[in-house]
Amino acid sequence: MGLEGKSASAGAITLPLEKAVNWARTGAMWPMLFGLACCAIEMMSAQAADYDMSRFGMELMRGSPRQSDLMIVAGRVSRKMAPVLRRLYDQMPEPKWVVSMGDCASCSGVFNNYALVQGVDEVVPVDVYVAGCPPRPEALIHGILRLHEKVRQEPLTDWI
Amino acid sequence: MQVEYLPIAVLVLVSTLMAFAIVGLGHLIGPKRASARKLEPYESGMRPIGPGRRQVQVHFYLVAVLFILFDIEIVFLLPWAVSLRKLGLFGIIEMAVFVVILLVGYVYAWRRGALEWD
Amino acid sequence: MGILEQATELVTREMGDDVLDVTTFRGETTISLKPMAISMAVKLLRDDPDLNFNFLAMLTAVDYFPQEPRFLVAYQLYSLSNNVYLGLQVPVSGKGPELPTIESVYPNANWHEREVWDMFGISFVGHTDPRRILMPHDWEGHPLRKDYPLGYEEVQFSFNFDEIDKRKPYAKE
Amino acid sequence: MTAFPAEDQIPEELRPLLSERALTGETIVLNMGPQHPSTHGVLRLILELDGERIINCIPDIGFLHTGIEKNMEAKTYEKALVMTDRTDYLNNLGNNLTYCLAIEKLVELDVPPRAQAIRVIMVELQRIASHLVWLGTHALDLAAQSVFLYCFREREVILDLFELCSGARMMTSYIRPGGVWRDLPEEFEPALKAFSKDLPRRLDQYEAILTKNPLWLDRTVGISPIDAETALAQGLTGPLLRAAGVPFDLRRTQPYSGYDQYDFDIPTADSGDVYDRYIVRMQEMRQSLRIIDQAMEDLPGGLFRSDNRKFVPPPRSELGHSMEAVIHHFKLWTEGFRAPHGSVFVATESPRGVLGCYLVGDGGPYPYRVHFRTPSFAALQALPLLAKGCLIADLVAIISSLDPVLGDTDR
Repeated sequence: MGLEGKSASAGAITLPLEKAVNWARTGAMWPMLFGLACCAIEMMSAQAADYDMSRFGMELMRGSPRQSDLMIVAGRVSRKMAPVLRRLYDQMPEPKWVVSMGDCASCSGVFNNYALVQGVDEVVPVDVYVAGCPPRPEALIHGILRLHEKVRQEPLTDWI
Repeated sequence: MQVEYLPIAVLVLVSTLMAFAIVGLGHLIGPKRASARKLEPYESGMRPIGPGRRQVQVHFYLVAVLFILFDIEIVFLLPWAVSLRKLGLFGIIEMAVFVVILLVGYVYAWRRGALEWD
Repeated sequence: MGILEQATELVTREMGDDVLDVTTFRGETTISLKPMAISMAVKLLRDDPDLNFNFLAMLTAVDYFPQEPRFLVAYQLYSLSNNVYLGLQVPVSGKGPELPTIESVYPNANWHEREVWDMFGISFVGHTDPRRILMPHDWEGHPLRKDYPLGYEEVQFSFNFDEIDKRKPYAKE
Repeated sequence: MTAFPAEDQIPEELRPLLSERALTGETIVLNMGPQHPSTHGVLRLILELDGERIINCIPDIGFLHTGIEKNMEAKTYEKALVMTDRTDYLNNLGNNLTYCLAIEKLVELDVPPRAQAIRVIMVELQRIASHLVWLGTHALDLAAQSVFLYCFREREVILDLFELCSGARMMTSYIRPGGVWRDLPEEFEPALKAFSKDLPRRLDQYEAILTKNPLWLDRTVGISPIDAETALAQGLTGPLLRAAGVPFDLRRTQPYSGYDQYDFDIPTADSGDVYDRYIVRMQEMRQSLRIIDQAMEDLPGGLFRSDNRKFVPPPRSELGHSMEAVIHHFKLWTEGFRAPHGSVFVATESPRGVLGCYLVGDGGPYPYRVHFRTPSFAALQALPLLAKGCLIADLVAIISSLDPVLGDTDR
């Protein structure tokens, strides 16, 4: 019956360390204040009272990359902004994830021209793409919940 | 009388243990992937201009000292406020004297323009 | 409209042969001038007491690529007291496009001229800060020229997804 | 003096702009860069600081340059409309209106009165929504956290109204050449009446919180005052110019889209500092509400979009039984209508100032050149003048009082 069974009957719930750590990480994933364009306004609406992203642990939009775990690329990334985006991503502490919010971040959407990076995955590795131009606040929150599911399945190996 | 202090001792012990545990565990178990770009000083996303350590205006020091001064004053107010009923009139007069002394210092700093910025 | 006639009459009288022609289209009067005459004309229009064109509404350029005077720098002046717009146009040749700056007359022309330099490559003589404004400072080429490619990237559909995916520079960790 | 390590030297092109004290290291040169809580988007300011005092402030824009004007040259007139939503993403309908007015002036297409009234309602709603975002972030920057949540609660009501008639919250593209995309649904009128009855009470709440709040007054009164001449010379327009005392509002001086039928007054102030800009914008929201009420009362009947089939595609219902409709439909949606040779300049009053659209047609279906004269571009250009000599904390108040939208600046 394995260890869990015996200790469960003794009233103690055992949990693999991996699940516990991953669950703890999805608890308070602070996004970095990284609003670029129109999606930033929708991100603000998602943060405000009506849609309230703080219900899922996204309480604070941290200003500096040092204190944030999640980078929501909200808006179009221009060629001039790409090195800045990469430097900010590098300066974030280790368990970090990237949500590419909106069509402009995911594949530069309507603007297929010289000025934009065609999709932010050329600059930073992206975990979740949220479609929409701009995506509704519910869509952003849905994207973040999918990210939480993905974080829960992350293997322990590449962590230590 | 010592029994009174046992809860405080336990509180201090547990809090220091907790603090060291949290920081220590994070330091021991947490992954450390320091890269040159990560350790570069953060300057809102751009390459920092000039070195990090630099001569800073003396006025920052002055404001900091003033803050510490009046912060300590508040720290003394706390235990006084808690045991005010026992101290009675004596306590009020004593604290009044203490506050007035600091008030003189405050007015002096104010008149000399330490609070104005330049 | 007395003001517009007055303005055009003043400019033609003062500038003489520098005025190429005066056109009205959809109720808008536009005076086209020789490149070197622009700063003088603009000073005239602003300092004249009863014309008083004290607001530079717009300054931009248009690239008529195959035609010879390739660029056309367009200005829109607005007079607050008379509530009237006046357009100025300056054809500029394609080789070594150059124009005197009007920053001394209208301070807000500074950035507009920097943008025209950045986007079209038309340099403004006497500009205080001739840097690029919108593009990264080490960018070659001037994007809004007609011979500058749009930078179109082929759209990934299902049939051509794989070979485009190989060429796409994804960011590793 | 501390020696500068080689690679961290001040970049070459900035040296002439800074004072020589910066080169000797006496004053600090600092990036208030693209990613900063109080720059309202990706604006980078290179600050030269003497302690907290700002000696020099050099704005560096272009971090959101999307090449919209180049992209619009590759699309037909109607399809390029989608791009205008995204330049000033707080004033989507205002951009649509400016671009459509320019097209209508170029091809001489007249707009039925009902469409003009609907356009006025939508643009004024957009102005209130844009001012609410400004007020929310302006108060948030000056530490009034709750006002941010209140303002976005009101804005959600307006976004629901937009969604009601155009299907999208922000990027509506509801105003099309010749009129509007669809007629107003029946639920729109009661919803708008409820909103316009409820908003004044909310605005009084905000004013109760802020207008006489000593903290607010200390942070905003007397910060970066600007007089009318220098404001005009710097190209400042809209609330920034009206705060300096010049009642210049294009809806009054050059009425477009039927604005002359409604009476509303132009709020102005005198000293042009951050507090006066706040007062002017708060009054403007009330005036916009007055316009909406008047426009909603006598909303004329009739067509919501011009029926000149040369430029306006026919509704789907007509396709069933008329051959010309099918031909017009096919021609307009594949190739688009052609505009004559010539250039046109149309300016409207956006929440930030004069928004001009310079449209050049070359006889073909694609716009030959589109240029937007945007108010945020001029506002940020005046920032060094406004910010010289004040503290960093004041700079935060000045930036948010200019209400810059970087999509508007960089296009």
